[in-house]
Amino acid sequence: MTIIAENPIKAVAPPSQVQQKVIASLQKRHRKERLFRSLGLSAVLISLALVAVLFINIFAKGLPAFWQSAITLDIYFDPKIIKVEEKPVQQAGESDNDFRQRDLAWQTQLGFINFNRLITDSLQQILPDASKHRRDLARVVTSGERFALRDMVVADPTIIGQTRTLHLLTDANIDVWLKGNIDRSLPDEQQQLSPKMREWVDKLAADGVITSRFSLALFMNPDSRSSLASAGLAGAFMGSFYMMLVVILLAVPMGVAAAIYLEEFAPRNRITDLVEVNINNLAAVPSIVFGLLGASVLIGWFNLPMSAPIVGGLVLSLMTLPTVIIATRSTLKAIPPSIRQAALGLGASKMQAIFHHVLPLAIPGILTGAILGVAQALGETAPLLLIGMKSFVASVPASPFEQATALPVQIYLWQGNELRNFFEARTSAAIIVLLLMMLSLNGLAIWLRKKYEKRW
Amino acid sequence: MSNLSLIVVLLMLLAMGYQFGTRRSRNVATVNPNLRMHSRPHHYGMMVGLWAVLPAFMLLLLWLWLSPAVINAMLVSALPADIASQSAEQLRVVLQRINNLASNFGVVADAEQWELNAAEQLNQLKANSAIVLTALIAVIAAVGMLLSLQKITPLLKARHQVEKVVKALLVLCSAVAILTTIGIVLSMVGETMKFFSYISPTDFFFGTTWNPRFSTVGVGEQGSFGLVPLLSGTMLISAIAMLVAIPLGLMVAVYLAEYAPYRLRNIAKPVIEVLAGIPTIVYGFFALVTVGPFLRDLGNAVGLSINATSALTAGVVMGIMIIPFISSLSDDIITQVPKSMRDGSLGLGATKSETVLKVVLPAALPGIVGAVLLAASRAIGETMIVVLAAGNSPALTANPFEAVSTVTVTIVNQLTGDNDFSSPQSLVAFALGLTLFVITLLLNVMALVIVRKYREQYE
Amino acid sequence: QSSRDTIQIAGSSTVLPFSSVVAEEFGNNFAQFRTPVVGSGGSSGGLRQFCQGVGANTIDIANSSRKIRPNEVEACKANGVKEIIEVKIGYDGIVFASRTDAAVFKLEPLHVFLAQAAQVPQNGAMVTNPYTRWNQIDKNLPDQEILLAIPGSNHGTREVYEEKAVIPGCKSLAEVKAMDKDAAHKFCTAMRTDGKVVEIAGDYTETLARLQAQKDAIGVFGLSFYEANRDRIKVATMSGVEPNQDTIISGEYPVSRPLFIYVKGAHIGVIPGLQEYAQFHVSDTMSGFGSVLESAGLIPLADDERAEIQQAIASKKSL
Amino acid sequence: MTNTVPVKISAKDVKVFYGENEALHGISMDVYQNEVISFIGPSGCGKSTFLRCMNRMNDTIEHCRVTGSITLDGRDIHEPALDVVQLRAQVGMVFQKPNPFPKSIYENIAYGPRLHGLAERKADLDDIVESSLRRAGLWNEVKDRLDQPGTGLSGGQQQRLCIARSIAVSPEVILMDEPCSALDPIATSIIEELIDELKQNFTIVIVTHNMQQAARVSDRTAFFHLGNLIEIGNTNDVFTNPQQKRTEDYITGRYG
Amino acid sequence: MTNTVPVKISAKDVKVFYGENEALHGISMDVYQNEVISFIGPSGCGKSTFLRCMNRMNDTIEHCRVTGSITLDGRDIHEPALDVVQLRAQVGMVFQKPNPFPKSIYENIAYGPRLHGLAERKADLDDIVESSLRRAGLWNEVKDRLDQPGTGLSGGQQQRLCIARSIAVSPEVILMDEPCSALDPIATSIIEELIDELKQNFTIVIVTHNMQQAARVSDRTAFFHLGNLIEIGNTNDVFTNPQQKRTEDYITGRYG
Ligand SMILES: Nc1ncnc2c1ncn2[C@@H]1O[C@H](COP(=O)(O)OP(=O)(O)OP(=O)(O)O)[C@@H](O)[C@H]1O
Ligand SMILES: Nc1ncnc2c1ncn2[C@@H]1O[C@H](COP(=O)(O)OP(=O)(O)OP(=O)(O)O)[C@@H](O)[C@H]1O
Ligand SMILES: [Mg+2]
Ligand SMILES: [Mg+2]
Repeated sequence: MTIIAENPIKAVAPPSQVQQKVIASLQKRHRKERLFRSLGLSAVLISLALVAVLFINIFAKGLPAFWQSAITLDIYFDPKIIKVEEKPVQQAGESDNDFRQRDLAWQTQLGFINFNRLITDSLQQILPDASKHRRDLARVVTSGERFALRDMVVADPTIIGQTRTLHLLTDANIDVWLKGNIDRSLPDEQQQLSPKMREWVDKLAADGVITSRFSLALFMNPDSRSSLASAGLAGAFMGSFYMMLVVILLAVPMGVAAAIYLEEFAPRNRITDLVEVNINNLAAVPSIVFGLLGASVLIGWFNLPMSAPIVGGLVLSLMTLPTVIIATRSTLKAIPPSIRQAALGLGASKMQAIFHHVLPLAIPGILTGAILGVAQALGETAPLLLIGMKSFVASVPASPFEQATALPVQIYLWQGNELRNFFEARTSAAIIVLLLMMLSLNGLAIWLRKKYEKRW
Repeated sequence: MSNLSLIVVLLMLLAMGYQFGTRRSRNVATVNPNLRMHSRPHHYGMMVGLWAVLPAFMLLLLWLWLSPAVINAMLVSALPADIASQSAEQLRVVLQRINNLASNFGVVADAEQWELNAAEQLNQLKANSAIVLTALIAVIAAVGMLLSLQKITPLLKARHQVEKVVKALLVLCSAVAILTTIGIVLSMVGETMKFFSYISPTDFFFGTTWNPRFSTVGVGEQGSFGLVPLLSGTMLISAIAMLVAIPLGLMVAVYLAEYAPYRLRNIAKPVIEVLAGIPTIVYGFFALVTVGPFLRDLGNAVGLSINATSALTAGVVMGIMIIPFISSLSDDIITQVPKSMRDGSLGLGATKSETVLKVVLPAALPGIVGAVLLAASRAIGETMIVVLAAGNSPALTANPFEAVSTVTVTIVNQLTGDNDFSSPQSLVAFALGLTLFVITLLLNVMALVIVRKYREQYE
Repeated sequence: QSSRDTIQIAGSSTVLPFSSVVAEEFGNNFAQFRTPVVGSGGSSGGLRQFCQGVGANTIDIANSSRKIRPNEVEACKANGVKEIIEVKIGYDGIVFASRTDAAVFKLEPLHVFLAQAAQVPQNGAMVTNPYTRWNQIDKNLPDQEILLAIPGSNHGTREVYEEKAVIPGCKSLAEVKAMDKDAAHKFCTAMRTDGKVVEIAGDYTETLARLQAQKDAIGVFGLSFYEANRDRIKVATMSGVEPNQDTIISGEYPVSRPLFIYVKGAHIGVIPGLQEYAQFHVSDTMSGFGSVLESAGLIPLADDERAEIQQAIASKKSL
Repeated sequence: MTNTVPVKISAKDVKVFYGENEALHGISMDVYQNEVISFIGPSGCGKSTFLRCMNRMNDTIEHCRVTGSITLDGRDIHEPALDVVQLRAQVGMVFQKPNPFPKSIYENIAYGPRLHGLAERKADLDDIVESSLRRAGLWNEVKDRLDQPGTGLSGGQQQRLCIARSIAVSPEVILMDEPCSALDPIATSIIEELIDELKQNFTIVIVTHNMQQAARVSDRTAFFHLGNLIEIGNTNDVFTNPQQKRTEDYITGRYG
Repeated sequence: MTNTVPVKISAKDVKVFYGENEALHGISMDVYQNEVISFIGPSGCGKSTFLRCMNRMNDTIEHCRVTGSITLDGRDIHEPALDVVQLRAQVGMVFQKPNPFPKSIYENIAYGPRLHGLAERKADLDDIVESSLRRAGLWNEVKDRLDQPGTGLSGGQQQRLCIARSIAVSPEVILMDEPCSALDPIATSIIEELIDELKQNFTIVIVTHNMQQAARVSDRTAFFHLGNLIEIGNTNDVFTNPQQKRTEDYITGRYG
């Protein structure tokens, strides 16, 4: 056979002619190019604008909630009101249990004391006409603060008989009134505060007794339902934190491992097709179904505790898994095979080639998957419903095994609270906290991604 | 010793084995200077560590799995004869009671003496079991470690063993996804069957009205459980969401990967990713309070009657939410396409957009399809936005300006409402879940087939 | 596995706020017990979990905005949950309300029915609901578009809405009186599907948001929700009665329902504080007149009824 | 080749920086119309870099900066008004590493003509594809597998595919970076014939390590060394009578 | 080179299929210990394919199927018990297209030795890196930029980097697929010297299109054509006195 003796070759058009055609086509193509480019830019700008709109929306609503009205009062820990025995101390030879019993008994005793009296007494000092409006008087300070006073006594009984200047949170409705979240011109029957109360509050605010202070309670307290003004995010935050810990430690490595197996090792056959379809499908399973799974398998079979972040974390991990797997597989697919071959040719095993060369290149994509997955997990409420984490929990969990709720649940509960004027802002504040948490979780991933992202 | 501390001990054993293994392999290497070791010292270390831990761990799992049954059997054999000879069902109750007693949980006051004895015995057995287990684990770990240390020779393929374990681990992780599926199906199948005992499958699958009354209103009347309107709503909203998200997301990805200056990309990408992290309830309210009325007014302005809460509203907002799923993943994949591909096209006098559209995107297609499928899945599975923004009105309509409802929303509603939990109103949630599962499965199979076909031209 | 020292509650989201308050106060008042965890998930979800069995991984109390159904009790028993202590904690009033800047509504059950029905009788024949504005139904009603935001069919409130407003309204029609029972029922509960009636699956905030988005909408709310949002919404009277605590307790205002908690008897004595919590829930300070729960919006039981219930808890009287 | 021939490309003091690194230290040279000029020089001396300057492919490398001026037909190719797309259509390029698109062989060739609208009908396109492949000496090997991926070809086949791809759009200038490096002698001679033929209408710049090849195909030769243009002249002169010691050393294989 | 020299690699009736396509039609040959054997043949005739069979790199190509037997030191390389990783450590490869890792130059070279534990300490590793680069004639060019990416090198530099990378792990057999295709004569001669030096201890298979090179460096030469091994013999014999017409045609540039 011959290679040289080709059939006659058709001459191509001379370059000038071709260039003419090129130039002729160029205008249109450049227009397309500009169009494409501006489409791209506008897509980016639109997306950024959407983020901005949502952010402004949330921040404008939420930021005020970080400041809350507090009243500055001199509280006299009146021994006439606080009538208790000495705080018990553990006697020599007394068993821990016995001591605990005595201590509890003492605390129970304290529980019967009307600490509100301390507050109303103090208020009476500054409000001359107070005695005629006792009912209103008891409502100036939010009801939870009496437990704060009690806890002060529990912590240090010597405080009895002394006077302390304290900043106590006012009732939620007072905060609403002072912030102007309720129309001041509304008639009495549409107001939450009585006319007397409004008068007091305005006066106290003018005197600087009630001031708007940055609200630590929002960060330090768990949720509260009976004392709305002292409701905080601490419990939900820790719950979410533990869950994300589980998700990051579990879903990300497991997802990456599964993706590596499926993309690099698994033989290409019906079964892997099935697995692939199945994983894609898992991503479409409504999140609440994962909750069903968690309730029946994790709690029902494995006897894991209810309402615990560990279970929530596991459920969310399962939910996030497909995201991580799909993201990782997609990036693995895009890595040029020559890199694998180079490593294999040097005598690296497949495993080594992947872990030494392919995976580092895939890290940006993996991290993107992790960012998306974790963000989704962080904002999810539905599956938590069925494992008892969509709950009112008035304590801060100390471990992933203790009852807790989560930030999105807290948001959900707050946004459903009937005291809209107060909780609208709080809900947004909680969202801000959630977003900040997400951003800081993602921050690390984004930093890592930037580090590994190079165009070779 | 609790299981957790056992696992910590195992981890420590692993570290120990690793140390011994590496050291021993170095020794072996110096003893046989002319023989090249098959694997690296850390492979030997890992191997020894794994030999120390894995068999022990298997035993632990086996023990945890089998010991309850064994203990129960021993317990039963020690029960008074008349009780031990009861039916299995009754026996289960008895054992439950004893278990509760033993763990100080359950009916306390009126326990009989034999029950208390049995509870005592149970605690004893459990304690013994823990001791035996710990001892066994110690022995097995030690044996495993010693034997594997012994086996280290230059010819020993330690790396193979380690890699096999790693591979097994990888397989295991993939299996989790399968197990999850099985779990999901199993946790829904039973209740679905119960549902179909109330409502005939034909009424469910082909019914065109969705109106499940509240469970007790009018006894004898179940309401209608037609799936079709929900399904059409799901499809409608997902389609709108994809119509919003695919062009936007892809254009963002392309722009960021190909056009944007480095700085802009570094900022814009993570910022856009925030869209995926905003809780969906926020989107829901955003849709309800802002987007819906806006669209309605827009519709009024151009003479269209658009419901404030409509498939359109929900779809658009959901589309916004899933933008990052497409944009960020695609951006990563596009960035991975080798530069020489772009050079080849640019060198031929292609504009950048032509290069992107005709060379880069096709090369990145398999990955991008993955991203799009993920986004679509997210759209189908989303609830909160639809609850608030779509009007929650399960009407059979193809008009995107009207209110609709979706399968997922209905699942949540029916599952968490105030219905009788054994009524079809509540059980339908399971049937819906399973149906959605099967439908998305079919869609995914279709997607796979299509992608395969398209991809075969390439590669 | 088996030690749990926190009471686990789940169920109705209507009861959730009340239970939360009680739980919190319980935790604060009893130093020796931990604050119970109150989950939501709807009456159905709560009872489902409640009836899953006995043990640490099952809940202790189910909140419910309706009475437990006989077949639920059966399901419970089948799973070994044999002692179910029913505790009625009070009532929940349900009101119709509109935005404060909308017109004043004086509703009758018939109005509600005619506004939501799929078919209405006109000139002796049944026709597809033609009404689009309230004043077409009744000249005394405002000239305003009909837009009803009612609870979704998964809500207990929906049942009350239908039984106490729609059906009485419907049955007052002569045409309906002529029908047999089943047909009448079917006719009465058939709802129009032209978008004039929106089913709200979420909570009252969502209804409120819908009112904010659509000025003409009339929503169905809980009384307590209305009380806390008087600056934004105003109530419609029903048959001339204004809904408030007094009219509801006296029964003048018809649209209300009882709320329950169900306590798992088998867990009493096992979960610390369970019985105490139940008793605390119905104590004077918590749910009597002038109590914490009353100020949180619960409509209290009569004192003697409450005493009976307290007695039932003490004796662990089971269903 | 005399100086009366119009100058096609003219470079003045072209410097290229990769980040901090100066890879070219001020190159000035003219490329005449319809000539074949070859660049020779040791590996890493900057041949490819300079070649890439001529159709601004260096733009695509981050951290790469070009100074000095290059004109094409008297027009500065860096001037903002210049259309770089047109430039690249005018000045085609065959890269050093064959980089076929992950598309079918047919699509690889048809890509350029389609872009520029060079074929009205499918038949025209088929013609262009066939003739380009024929001229690159690849037609016989691939005519039965036009629909198979271009990436599944052997190294030398890929190289010829890339040559065919670039001539399919008939650029005025073709920059070829070692176009025959992976080719056997026969294929090489086909390409060399092609170059000879192309010369009628086109201007060709070719980088090669093969002195014989440079001698065979080119009218003029430029010798680069360590980022400098050491010598440029008629091929004959450069090979038989180099002016610079370094050129001579390189050509004779002794190397300075 | 006589037959008393032990056989290092022996191929028997090796066929390779890419999907349906049979690319090699049953190749049988022996490669002796410590010899340099070169494969020549027109582009697309299957040289690379056969080369890749010898260290089973074809395994990594989907749809690629190899039949027949190949033994290394008498052991079938396809037998299941054989460790393909060890095989590839034993039989190194320089690919036709340079494919440096997207890592620094140093890491590119150090990867192999690290993998196989050839250096205990950093200093040892530095030594290996330096000597490998020196032997590939790249040291002078890159010694100041060892920490820069290997992908930022010129074509020829990348090629030498890949050569340096593969000799850094001292394989017993080195398969080189056109190792000098992008190299200038001087660099080429450095590599040829390297091959000569390596020959003392190793066996080398080299694919080349450069007859002179084949003649210079190899003890034996194999001529491939269209997937067949046409002729194999002492280089001298093949070039001066080919047995087959096709060989002769190819060598003399007449072909076919
Ligand atoms: N991955 C592949 N898929 C399909 N066919 C292939 C593949 N690789 C090579 N071929 C075909 O197999 C035949 C032999 O290819 P091979 O790469 O071995 O040629 P070669 O002799 O190395 O040529 P060159 O000198 O051009 O590199 C060619 O026809 C080629 O098109
Ligand atoms: N992308 C890059 N980044 C950094 N340095 C580069 C890059 N490309 C080339 N260089 C350096 O610039 C110098 C010139 O490279 P160039 O590719 O022009 O050489 P060349 O003459 O084409 O060599 P060869 O014959 O090996 O292809 C070399 O020292 C090379 O290392
Ligand atoms: Mg070059
Ligand atoms: Mg080849």
